[in-house]
This record gives sequence, structure tokens and C-alpha cells, in this order.
Amino acid sequence: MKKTVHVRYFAVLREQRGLAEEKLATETGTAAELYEELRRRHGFALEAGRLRVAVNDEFAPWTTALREGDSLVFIPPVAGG
Amino acid sequence: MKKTVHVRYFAVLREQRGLAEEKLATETGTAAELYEELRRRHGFALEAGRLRVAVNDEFAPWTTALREGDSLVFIPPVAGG
Amino acid sequence: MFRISPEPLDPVALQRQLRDLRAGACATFEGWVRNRNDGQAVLALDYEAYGPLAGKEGARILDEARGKFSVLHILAVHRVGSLALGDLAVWVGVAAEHRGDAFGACRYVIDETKARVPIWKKEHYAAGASAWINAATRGPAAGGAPPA
Amino acid sequence: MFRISPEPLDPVALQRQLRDLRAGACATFEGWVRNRNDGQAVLALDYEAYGPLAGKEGARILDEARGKFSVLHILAVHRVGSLALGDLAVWVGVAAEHRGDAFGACRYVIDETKARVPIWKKEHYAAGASAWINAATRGPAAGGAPPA
Repeated sequence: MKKTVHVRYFAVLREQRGLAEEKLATETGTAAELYEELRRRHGFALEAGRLRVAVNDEFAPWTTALREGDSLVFIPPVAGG
Repeated sequence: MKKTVHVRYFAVLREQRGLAEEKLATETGTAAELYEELRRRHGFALEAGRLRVAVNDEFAPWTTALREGDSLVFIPPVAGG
Repeated sequence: MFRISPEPLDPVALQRQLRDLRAGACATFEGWVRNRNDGQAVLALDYEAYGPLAGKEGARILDEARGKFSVLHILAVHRVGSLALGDLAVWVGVAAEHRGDAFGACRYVIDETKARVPIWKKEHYAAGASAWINAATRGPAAGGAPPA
Repeated sequence: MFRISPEPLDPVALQRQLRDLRAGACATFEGWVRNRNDGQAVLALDYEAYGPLAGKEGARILDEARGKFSVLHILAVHRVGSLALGDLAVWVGVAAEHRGDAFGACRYVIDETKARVPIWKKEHYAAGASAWINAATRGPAAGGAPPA
């Protein structure tokens, strides 16, 4: 079940990850599982409950199943205006 | 008790009176009485209940007693904006 | 400050007076001359003000707004004279630390200005008549509309 | 239309796009970079947006505003990049026949934009630290504030 996904990082996550985007091979099944894997690996401070996730440039449930080639963005609390 | 007052007319009253201001000698005692006198004389369409009155450039009660030299403005319903 | 202006209003210059590094929010309102009112096609407007009292009542409204909302600067200017369609009739601008106060004060000032400041508006209609707004009586229109 | 702009915003040009002879009211909101936030002296800001989704979510907000209020035109632009004190960070303008709808829609758009559109703000403080707003966790500030 290994698939390759594209992850872009913004704001605090970009800084904590140290890069703006990466291609990842993962065996996790959902967006939520992928975030937990990345959080453990990179020490992201924010819990998933504080974030939203976008799959292929649209908001999506955390339970969304990952498919080969998906593009993901984990969205920290917004602060426009 | 005859006194001379100065009356300025605005908007619909200016048009119905046919002039913008006048000096008047009147025996009426209050602003309300003066308006009724002028309304009868010039056929103003608006009843006093639709108007406010200003004496010496400040809103005043209709019961204000007129004094020699007072300046009066009868204020039709406003429509700024 | 509240002003009556016989000259066209300059919103850019007006807003510049609100600038303040403490302000996070600026709300403005512009009243424009529109081409219809109450179902009639409008060609032009005349505004007329009772200047001395309009200035006093406007200043009171701004003071009230300052009491009700936390604002840094408020400025309101109402045009008088003959205006064409699309012209700017009234401009209100508020700078505040936060947007709730900026919106609230801006809305308060225009609402109270329309309700209380001695300014009158005469509309000229495509159909040929004209009327002083809000001055209608039960009989014929009080604004000099011809019997036609 | 909702846009993200890496270039400074031009409110005069933006407002010109709202002009409409049917409109009697134009409400605008400007968000300015202010020199304090939560008691700290601010020197500058960086805004960052997730462009594709910000554009979609912004467009949805404008559609919602059109559904809730009777408006003629709505335009909203959010700046991204490095901003100085006093700079214009976001501009929202609404033209409507009546002022209630203009104010209501303008307020709705800025409130929802701040709550929902994926845009982030990093503040740089006079004290030397910096922080991503709203990203604090229970532990040390999540925004890269140094331990000093």
C-alpha cells in the first residue's frame, strides 16, 4: 500500500519542517495518519485538532484515504486580515 | 408685545415661501404660534408636527417664547445621506 | 470632525487624515447618487443644508460615536449643491484599533446623520417632476412637483 | 472577486471597480498593520497564503455574502509578503443599493475571511522575537520565538 504524495507546508509548519514542500512515500492510510507520522518525525508543535487538511487543493475530512499522487496541505490556524 | 424676528427658510419651505429669509414683526408668543401664522399666510403644506424648530441656531421646543431679535428656522423632515 | 462641503469630496484626501499606526481597521461609507428611487428614474439631486445647526448636530453625533465605540479618528463630510448621478454625497470614515468598533461607529454616524442632521435632498426625475424627499404630505407632493 | 496580491493594494483603483449608477451605498474595510498586538510593540508583518485554496474559499465567502445581502458588487483583496507598519493588508469593498446591505456584506466578508481563508500572519516584535499568530501551543510559542 505504499503511495507517494506531495505535501506543501505553510507558515509555522513550513518553519518547523524547514522546507516548503516535499514528495513522500508513505504507508499511512489517511490524512490524519500521515499528519501524525510527520508530527512524530519532525516534532510539529500543533495537534491535528488545531489544523485542517486540504487534499488536492480542497478542504477534506481527516479520514480521507490517501491515493497515489495526492497533494496535501496541513492548514495551521489561519490569521488573515 | 410686537417683536421682530429673523426667519430663514430651507428646502420645501423656501420654495413655498418663495424666499430664503425675511425679517418679520409678529405678535405671536411662541415658535409654534409663529409657524401657524406663517403656515396660514403662505399655505405651507407641512404641519408643525412634521417639523422641528431651531431658535438662534439650536434645536428648541416649539413652546419657546419669542424674543426680540431671535433667529428662527423651521426644519422640514431631513433627508441627508 | 463633521463638515458640510459645497465642493466635491476627495475620499483619498479624507482617508489620509485617518491614518494612525495604532489603527488596525478603517471602515468607510460613501453615499452615492443613484439613478432610481422609489421606482422613479432620477436624473440629478440638489442637497441643501442649514449649515450652522448641521455642523453642531454632526459634531454631537461624532461625540456620541466616540462614547459608544473605541475609535481613534472619525471624519464625516456631507456635500451640498447640485449633484449628478454617481456623485459622492456623503463620506464617513473611521479608524480604530479593531474592526468591530470601526464598523459600528461608521454605521452609527451615517444612520444618525441621515436621521437628525438638517440636510435636505431634492430629486429631479426623468418624468419631469422633482420632489423634496421625506416632505410629502397627504395632499399633492410637497416638493413642487407640477400637477402634471 | 476575491484575490491574493503579492503587490501593494491600490484602494482607489479597487473602489473604481465598484462604481455603479444603481448603487446608493459603498462600504469599504481596510485592515492596516498596526504597531501593537496583545501588548507587544510590532515592527513588521509577513503574510503568507495557500493561494489556490485561499482563492476558492474567498470566492465561496463572496457567494455567501451575495446570498445573504442584496449587493451589486463585492471585491476583496488580501496582500501577502512583507508589510511595514501602516501598510494595507486587506481591502474589502461592497456597492449596494442600500447601506444596510453594503455594511452587512462588507462585515461578513472580512469576518469570514479572517476565520476561514488559509492566510497566515507572522509578527516581528521590537523585543526581537517573532510569532505566527494563532499558532501558539501550550508549550513554547509555536512561531519560532527564540527562548530569550
